[in-house]
Amino acid sequence: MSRKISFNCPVQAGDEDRYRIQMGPQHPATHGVLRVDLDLDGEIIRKCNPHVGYLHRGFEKLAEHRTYVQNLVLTDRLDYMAAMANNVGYCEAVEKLLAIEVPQRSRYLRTMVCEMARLASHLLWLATHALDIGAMTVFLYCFREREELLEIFAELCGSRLTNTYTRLGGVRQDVTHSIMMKLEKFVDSFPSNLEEYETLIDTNRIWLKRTIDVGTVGADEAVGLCLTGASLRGSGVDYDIRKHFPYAAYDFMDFEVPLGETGDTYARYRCRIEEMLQSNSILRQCIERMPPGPIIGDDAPDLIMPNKPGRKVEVDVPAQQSLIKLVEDRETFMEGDVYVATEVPKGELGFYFVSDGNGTPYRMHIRSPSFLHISALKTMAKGSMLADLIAIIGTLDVVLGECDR
Amino acid sequence: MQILILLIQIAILVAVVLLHVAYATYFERKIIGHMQVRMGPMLVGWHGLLQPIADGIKSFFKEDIIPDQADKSLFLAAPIICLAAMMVSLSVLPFAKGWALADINVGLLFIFAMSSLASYGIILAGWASNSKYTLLGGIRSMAQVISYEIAIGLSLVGVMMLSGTLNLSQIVEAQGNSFFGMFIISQPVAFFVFFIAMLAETNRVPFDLPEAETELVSGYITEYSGMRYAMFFMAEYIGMFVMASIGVVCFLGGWYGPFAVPLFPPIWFILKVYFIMFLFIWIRATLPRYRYDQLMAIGWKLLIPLSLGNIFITGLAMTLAQ
Amino acid sequence: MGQLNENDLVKIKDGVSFIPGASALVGPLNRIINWGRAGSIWPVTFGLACCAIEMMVAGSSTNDLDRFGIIFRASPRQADCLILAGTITKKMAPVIRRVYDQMPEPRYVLAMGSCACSGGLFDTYAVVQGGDNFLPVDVYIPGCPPRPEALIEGLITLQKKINQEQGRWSQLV
Amino acid sequence: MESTGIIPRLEVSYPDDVLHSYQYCGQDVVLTRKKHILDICSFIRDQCAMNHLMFLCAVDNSRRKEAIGKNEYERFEVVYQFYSMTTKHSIRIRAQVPDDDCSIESITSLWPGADCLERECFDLMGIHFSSHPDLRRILMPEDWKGHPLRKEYPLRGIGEWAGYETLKEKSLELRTFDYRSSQKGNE
Repeated sequence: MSRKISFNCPVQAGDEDRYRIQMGPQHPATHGVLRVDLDLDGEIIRKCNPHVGYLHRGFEKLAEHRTYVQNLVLTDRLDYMAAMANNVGYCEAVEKLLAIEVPQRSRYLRTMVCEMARLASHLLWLATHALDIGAMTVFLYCFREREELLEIFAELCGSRLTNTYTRLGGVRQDVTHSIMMKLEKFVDSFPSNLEEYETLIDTNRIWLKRTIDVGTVGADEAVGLCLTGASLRGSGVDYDIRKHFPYAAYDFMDFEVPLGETGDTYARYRCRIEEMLQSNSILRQCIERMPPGPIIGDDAPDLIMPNKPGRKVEVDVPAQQSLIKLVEDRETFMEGDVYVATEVPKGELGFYFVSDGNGTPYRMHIRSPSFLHISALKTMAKGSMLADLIAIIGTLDVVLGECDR
Repeated sequence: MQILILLIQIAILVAVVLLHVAYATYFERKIIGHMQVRMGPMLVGWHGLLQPIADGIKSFFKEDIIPDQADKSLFLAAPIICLAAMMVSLSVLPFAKGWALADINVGLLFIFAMSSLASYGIILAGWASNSKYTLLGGIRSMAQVISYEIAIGLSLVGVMMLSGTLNLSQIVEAQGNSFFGMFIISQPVAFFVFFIAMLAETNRVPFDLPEAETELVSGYITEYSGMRYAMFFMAEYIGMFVMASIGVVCFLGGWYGPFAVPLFPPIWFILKVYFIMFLFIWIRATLPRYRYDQLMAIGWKLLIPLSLGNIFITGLAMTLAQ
Repeated sequence: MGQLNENDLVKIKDGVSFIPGASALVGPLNRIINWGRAGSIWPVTFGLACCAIEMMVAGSSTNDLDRFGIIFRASPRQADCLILAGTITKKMAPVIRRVYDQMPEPRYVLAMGSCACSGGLFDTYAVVQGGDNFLPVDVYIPGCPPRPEALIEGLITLQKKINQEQGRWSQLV
Repeated sequence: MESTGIIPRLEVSYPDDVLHSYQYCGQDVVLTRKKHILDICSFIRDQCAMNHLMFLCAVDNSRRKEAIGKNEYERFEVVYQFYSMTTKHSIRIRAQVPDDDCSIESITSLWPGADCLERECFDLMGIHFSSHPDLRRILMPEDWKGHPLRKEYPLRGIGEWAGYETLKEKSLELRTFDYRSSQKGNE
């Protein structure tokens, strides 16, 4: 049976000699459902137009119809490679809005899971980046390491990817001795494993040829493009939210922010590798300095919902949907707006809340790093070759769940 | 009668080579699996031994899609050209003394001709599919084959000079007679050039640009399904086999080994071929992929000057030796 | 598409049936083909959201889908099976359908995770409430996201389904 | 994020535009009119060394309790958050955009990265950014009707997107295409 194929790329006037190619949404190298429309001249990209939105699930709208506690599960599905970091980011923002105090132990626990999530995410990034460039064995080695972390997650909160570990005012569950033992074992063995990947990749001439001087972006340009995270630090800009707006227990941690110089794909790759080592050292500090105490604060909002003294349930039926709004009588629960950013593996993840005193956010805006990174692709890919585009997408470390929300 | 025997010989050769192709994929998956700390096929047959047969059966009974906008006749012809060209080049390979279907005097040239013809199949496939990815894959393949055919040819000139013939059996005999036993010892540079160009010629990692999965989906075979895809697959593996065989014949002493094997003389030949195949797979598991312009740069700026220099030095040495 | 029902066939003797009007015998050959198909399911490399990460983990060393003869193919033309790994949005649905349409018969669809099964927790304007709205789904795998083991179980279920098929032939041109 | 002294400077430089300023949770916020937003942004970038645009989003004020009945609030507002990597100060600008003239100047000339964010505001909230180079929908399909983040837009959407309708029709067509009907089609 013959079937019709069409490419949906109409030829416009003046474009007849351009070779138009549509990469994605189903393409092995677009990390999910990114679509990139390319104008090629031979193999050189003349124009690159990324299209996103193929995973737009309406997070921000959905959040307006749910309570602050209910919204926590949504954040897992943002950057599903590092769900823990998103949980922490969300909780930090809501706690600032509701002025909830977090006990010291749970701050340390949050730092710990954040860094574990960073390692898991960076390992996955290294795996897919290497696979995109063609080194398929690194892909599987990285997954081996990542699996250890995921199993620790599973033991900690019962889930591998979508953890929902944090709670407003603390975390859900304390660590057990066996988790700490496993983590310690991981922390001890990780640097030598990382070295193994580096020997596979970093000493490889082909890898260096494929990454050095590819997708170069200068410091000022990177700031203008609103790049954050390792993609920005690869260009030598010292901006890390863990240092600039310390949250959780990063105040008490001793770590460095690795910076690149050249701003090319290789510099970003080096930055992330160094970051993994720093994360490892933060994890070690967490294990050593973990303070005793409660894991959830006294003034944390209670999860047992209706009919508790001091709470009232208000049924509000707007025009087209019926939704029970749980209104909490908290003094600290005011009208206002707040923006809190955290450093997730991809970059700066910020939550902007507008509250009008209800139990649900009036407006929740998620500032996702991947969204801005993809928009930077347009500038970065121009003039490079088709194979470089793959390397650039890989090095920007985008995840479409976070980008499209 | 002679024709009948020849036909039987051809049938046996084709059957053996097809079986080899099937199991080469199995070995590749197994070896790469073990290099990547996993097992490879395990559950279809004992240790996955029936895996290639299951793949074959499945492919044979898949639907055969021909895109609407494709050039139908060329689309159908491309895999056949590819496979036929590769299969024909098998006929001149000497597996052991006297074990060649056609012991012709221009065997080496014949193989070059046929492997270039196979790349026609690839280009036609890329063009006839009328899809952008396949066209890019076809163009890449064309450029790659043209540049590396030169390097591979020049690298073998040294061998031709030393053996004084283009007949593959006689090249092996020349190595058997020579002092060092194998041309790899007297022609190491040529072997180096040949090996790299061989990887490029068979579209293997790190030169698998025509079918770079993360760039061009599947390159020139993106639009092929079912049996036609399997034919390209077979052609690729036969191509690997042929190239490895040339390497063995020209550099590694062909069927000669440390001692003669009485009942089944090609054993050394096959072992050597499989050693080169193992190198192919090892490289695939280790190296990333080159970029298109870098590939061209290696071909023109490194391999061709090297092999020209090699010819010069070989000629000089031969003149001095006389 | 070419799926036959049991009662469409005329049974000649035990294990051998006859398709009326198609001059084809369905017998032990059927079993061999089913064995071949079940033994080499090639899914298309196509991840939608979170579940795709678990799908990748299933293909990696710890679980190793290659043991079952399952390798991921980038081009839908060479694939047998579409794993809907993740949330299906309305913008994405036509694309998924097109990928499915490009796959050659026989083809199978696995809905992996609660989003692909039923829309999951995203009951919003942008999300399709389950992949079976526009695709014939063969196997549903619950979980958010399902563990890699669950995906493997789903694939084994698919193999069982394939082994029960009768005369699912590909259509000639 | 302590007080920075930028707000007084803004009030001096743009007395007509700054409506109101306050501090909440230690974050500085300024409400402005939309008219000179590009000048305000370039003032903030160049004079106050705020080089990093943290985020840009739009808010629909129509059901906001604090906004109802106050005439300095318009129907929409576009929120900008700026941060200075050198002085570590940040400021938030809330530019009010009325319902009847739903447009504001684009700041893509100052921050190229704002391109996507403004397209997102246009897509989800329907705010038109004048002088934006390429203002199209970004997250929703091109022919989507309505702006989902507006308060009157229901969670499950109005009607059905045309593309999805066609897809469903096509699937229904194919569902009838079984073994027998395909046999007929071949004859």
